[in-house]
Amino acid sequence: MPYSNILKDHLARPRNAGELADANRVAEQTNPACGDRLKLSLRVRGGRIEAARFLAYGCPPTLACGSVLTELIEGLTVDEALRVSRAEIIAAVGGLPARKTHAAALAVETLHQAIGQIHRQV
Amino acid sequence: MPYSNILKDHLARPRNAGELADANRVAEQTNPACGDRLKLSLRVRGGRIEAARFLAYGCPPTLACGSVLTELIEGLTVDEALRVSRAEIIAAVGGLPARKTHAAALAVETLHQAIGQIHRQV
Amino acid sequence: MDNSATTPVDRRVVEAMMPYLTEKFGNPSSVHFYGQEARAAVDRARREVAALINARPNEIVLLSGGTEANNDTVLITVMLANNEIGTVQPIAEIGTLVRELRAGGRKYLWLHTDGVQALGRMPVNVETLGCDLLSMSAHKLHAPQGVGALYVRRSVRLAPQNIGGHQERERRGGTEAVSMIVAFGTAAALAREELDARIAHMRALRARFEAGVTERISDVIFNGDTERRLPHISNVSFRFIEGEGLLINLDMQGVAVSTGSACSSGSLEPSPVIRALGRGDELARGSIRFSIGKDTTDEDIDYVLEVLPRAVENLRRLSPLYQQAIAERACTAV
Amino acid sequence: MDNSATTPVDRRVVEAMMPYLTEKFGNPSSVHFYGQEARAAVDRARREVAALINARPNEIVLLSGGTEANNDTVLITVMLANNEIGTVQPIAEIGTLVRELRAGGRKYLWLHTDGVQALGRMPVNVETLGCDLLSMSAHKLHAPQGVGALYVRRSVRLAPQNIGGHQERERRGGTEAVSMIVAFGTAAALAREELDARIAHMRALRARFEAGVTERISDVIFNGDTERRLPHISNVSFRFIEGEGLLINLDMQGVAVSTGSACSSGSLEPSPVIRALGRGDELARGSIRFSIGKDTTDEDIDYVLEVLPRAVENLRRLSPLYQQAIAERACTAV
Ligand SMILES: Cc1ncc(COP(=O)(O)O)c(C=O)c1O
Ligand SMILES: Cc1ncc(COP(=O)(O)O)c(C=O)c1O
Ligand code: FES
Ligand code: FES
Repeated sequence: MPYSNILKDHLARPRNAGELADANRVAEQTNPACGDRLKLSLRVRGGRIEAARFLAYGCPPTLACGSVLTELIEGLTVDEALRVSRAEIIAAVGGLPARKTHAAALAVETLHQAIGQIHRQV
Repeated sequence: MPYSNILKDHLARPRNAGELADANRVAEQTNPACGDRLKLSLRVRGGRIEAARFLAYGCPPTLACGSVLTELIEGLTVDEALRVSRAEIIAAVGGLPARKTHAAALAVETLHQAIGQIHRQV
Repeated sequence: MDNSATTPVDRRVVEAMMPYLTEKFGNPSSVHFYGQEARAAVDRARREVAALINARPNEIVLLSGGTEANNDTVLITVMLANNEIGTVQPIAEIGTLVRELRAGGRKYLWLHTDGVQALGRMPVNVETLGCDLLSMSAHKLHAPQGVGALYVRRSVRLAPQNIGGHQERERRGGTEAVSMIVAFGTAAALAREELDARIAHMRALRARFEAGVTERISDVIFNGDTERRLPHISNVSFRFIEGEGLLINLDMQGVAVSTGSACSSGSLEPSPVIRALGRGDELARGSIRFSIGKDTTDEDIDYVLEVLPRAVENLRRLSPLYQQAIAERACTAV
Repeated sequence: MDNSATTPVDRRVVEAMMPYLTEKFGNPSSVHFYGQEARAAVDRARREVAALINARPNEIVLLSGGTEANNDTVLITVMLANNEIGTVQPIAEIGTLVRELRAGGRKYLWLHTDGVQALGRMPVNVETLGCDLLSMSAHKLHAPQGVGALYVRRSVRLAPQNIGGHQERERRGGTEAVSMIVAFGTAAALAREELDARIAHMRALRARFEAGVTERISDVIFNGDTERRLPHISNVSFRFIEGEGLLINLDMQGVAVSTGSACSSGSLEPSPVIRALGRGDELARGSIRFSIGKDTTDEDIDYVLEVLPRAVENLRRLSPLYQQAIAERACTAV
C-alpha cells in the first residue's frame, strides 16, 4: 500500500477538523506543486497554542498531515511549535511516498504562516 | 499434429520393408534437399510389378512414402505405375506439410529410375 | 465496483483451465502426444477468441496481455472505448476513412484500436469496425491476468515481438501460456454466449446506481457521453473533494473503486481525460470510476449507495472549498 | 522423458496459485485492498525467485517467459546450460573476463546468460556466476507456461519492453499475471528447498537409463561432456536412423522425447549443436534428447528401456545405411 494504516486512520477519522469560532490566528496556503490546500485556525493564549483546527483539500497525505499537525501542536508553546519539522510530521503519519513529502512541507509552511502572524503581533 | 495418423501407422508398421532376394530392378536415390534416401527393389514379370520392397533413411514422410509407394504399385503394370503421381502418394499418407512434399517427389523419382531400367532393357 | 481494472475469474473458466495445470502439461511446440494435446487446446481457444470479434483464427496472435498487444508500431490508434469514462469512439467512421486513404495510395496505413475495455461489454465485430488491429486482454473478461491477444487482419504484416521461437506463425515467440490461453478461450466463448444478458444486467445496475447517487448526493457530475458509453462504467465527479481520499475511505469499508485507470494510477495526476471534457482541475481530481461486472448484484449497489454519501459528506466537511461554497451560497440566498 | 521441453506443474504450485484464480483477483496497480493483496503476492513471489538465484528482489523483472527474457539487447550472451545436450558453460570465467573489460573502460559491456534449463537442475548463483542478466522460465521449474523473469543486476540499465504501464519499475509494462507469478514463486521456493535431492534423484535415474541403453543397443553415442552436464538430460545419437521417426514411434507407445529442442523444433534441420560436436549429419539427425524430471520414477526408466531397443531395431531394419553397414561388417569379418 502506498499509504500507512496510520495515515488511512487519519483519513477515516480526521482529528480536529473544522474551524475555530474563536480563532485568533488563521492561515491558508495552496501547494504550488499540485494545488492542494490547507487551512489552519489556532487559538493562541499566552504564547501557547490552546486549540488548533484544520481544513484540507487534496490528496490523502495533505489531509492526514493537516490532521496530524493539529494533534502535534495543541498544547505546545509557539517556540516549541516552530520546531515541529517536516520529518516529524512524515513520521507521525507513518511515512510518505517520496513524491508526496511536499504535503508535509505544506503543513509546516501553513503553521509558520499562522505563527508568523503571532510574531508580528507580539 | 504435423503428421496424419495414416502416416504414423506406416511408421509403426511399414509395409513391404526390406529387399527382394529375386529383384530384377533396384534403384536408390538420395534427396538433394536433405539427404534422405530411398531404395526400391522390384520384381517385374511380363510388364507387371509382381513385388516391391523398400528401404528408407530419413524423416517420417520419407519412410511413409516408401511404404505407401510399394502398396500402390504392387500388381500394377509398368505403364500404370508410371502414372502414380506425387499428389497420389501425398494423399495416400494422409497429407504432408508443405516443406515435406519433396519426400513424395523422392518416391516418384526412385520409382521412375527403377522403371527406366526396365524401359532401357525392353 | 472496479471491474474496469480487472474482473473476477469465472468459475467455469477456472474449471476449463485446470486440466492444463495438472495432467495436460505439454509444450505446444513438442511433436509428441502431450505437445499436440496442448497445441489443440491453444487452437481451440484461438477459435473462440476469433469468434468473439468475428475474425478468423489465423488473424489472432496470442500474447501476454493488452499492454503487449498495444506495443506494435502502427500509424493510427484509437481506443474503441475509453477505460476511464467508457465513452465509445466512432471507430467505424475512422475505419472508412483509413480504407479510403489506403485505396488512395497510402498502402501501409493501418487502424489499430484498443478493445480491452469494450470486449464482453459491447458487440465487437472487426468487420463492422473496419479496424486492422485490435488489442484484447483476458483479465477484463473474467479470465486470469497475463494473457491477451492481438487481432491482425490478414493483409497486415507486423514485425514479431519476441524473437527466439517460431510460435504464433512467427508473430510472437515464446512457449504459449497454455492454461491461460485455455482460460481466455473459455471466457471468450462465455462472453459471446452471454453478451446480451450481461449488457442488460450491467446497464440496469448502473441506472440504479446513478439514480441513487443523484438522489442522495448534491454537486455531482456524471462524466462521459450518456448515450455512447459502455454499460459497465459510471464515472462521477464529486465537487469540492479529491478522489483518492474517497477511494481509501470506500476501500476501508470494502468498496473497491478507481481514480483514473488502474493502468495509469500511481501517477495520480488530475485525469487528463476528464480535463479534456472541459471539467477543470477540481472536477478532474474529484472523479471516481465505478465499474460494474456481470457478477455485481442489486445488493452490492445498495451497499455502495449506503456508504458513499457518508464518505463524500465526511470529506466535504474537511474541505475548505466546500466551506467557502456554502458561505457563498448563504450570501447569495440572503 | 521430455522434461527439458516443459515440466509437469507441481500439485503444491497449483494449490498456491488457486486463490489468485478465485477470490483474490485484484489488479496489483489498484490502490484498494484487492489490488494491494495482489501486489503483496507478486512481491512475495519476487522474493522467492530472487532467493533461488541469490539476487535481490528489485533485480527481478517478472515477465511472460524465457523467450521474452532473452529479448533484451546485450553484447555478450552465453547459455548457462545448453537445452539440447545439457552441457554447462564456464560462465564464471567469462564473467571475470567481462568484468575486467568493464574495469578497462568498456562501461556498457554486460554478460547475459540463459538460465532456463539450468534453474532447478543445478545451483544458480548470480554472484558466483558473475553474470549481469539471467533469463528464467517458470514452466521448466514445475510451474505453468507463460511466466518467467529476467534478473537484472542493479547497475544495469535496460530499455523497457512493453510500453504503456508503469509496472515492474518501468522495466516491463502490462498487468502482472498474478496467479502465474505466485505459481512461479512457489515453484522457486520448492526448487531451492529440494534442489540437492532433485539433482541426486535425476542423476541416479540418468545413470540407470544410460547403463540400460549401453547394454541393450549397439551403435549409440552419448552426446555432451559427461562431467559438465546438467543432471536431467541424456542426449543420444542412434546410428543409421533419424530421430523424428524414433520420436513418433516412442510417442505412439506413450514415451515423450525430443529431437533438438522444443523451442526450435518444427525446423527439423540436423541439430547444429550436435554437429558442432563434430558428429556429422547422420549422428546429428539421429540424436534424441531424453530429459528426466523430479517426478520421473525407476519404473518410467525401465519402461523406456523396454520400448526403446525395439523401436530402434525396427527403424534400423528399414534403413539402407544399416543394411550397408551390416554387409560391410560381414565382409571385414570374413
Ligand atoms: C483500455 C486498456 N488497454 C490496455 C490495458 C492493459 O492490458 P493488460 O492489463 O492486459 O496489460 C488496460 C488495463 O489494464 C486497459 O484498460
Ligand atoms: C534454454 C532455453 N531458453 C529459453 C527457452 C524459452 O522459454 P519460454 O518457453 O518460457 O519462452 C527455452 C525453452 O522453451 C529454453 O530451453
Ligand atoms: S498532490 Fe501534492 S501534496 Fe497532495
Ligand atoms: S527431410 Fe527431406 S524428405 Fe525428409
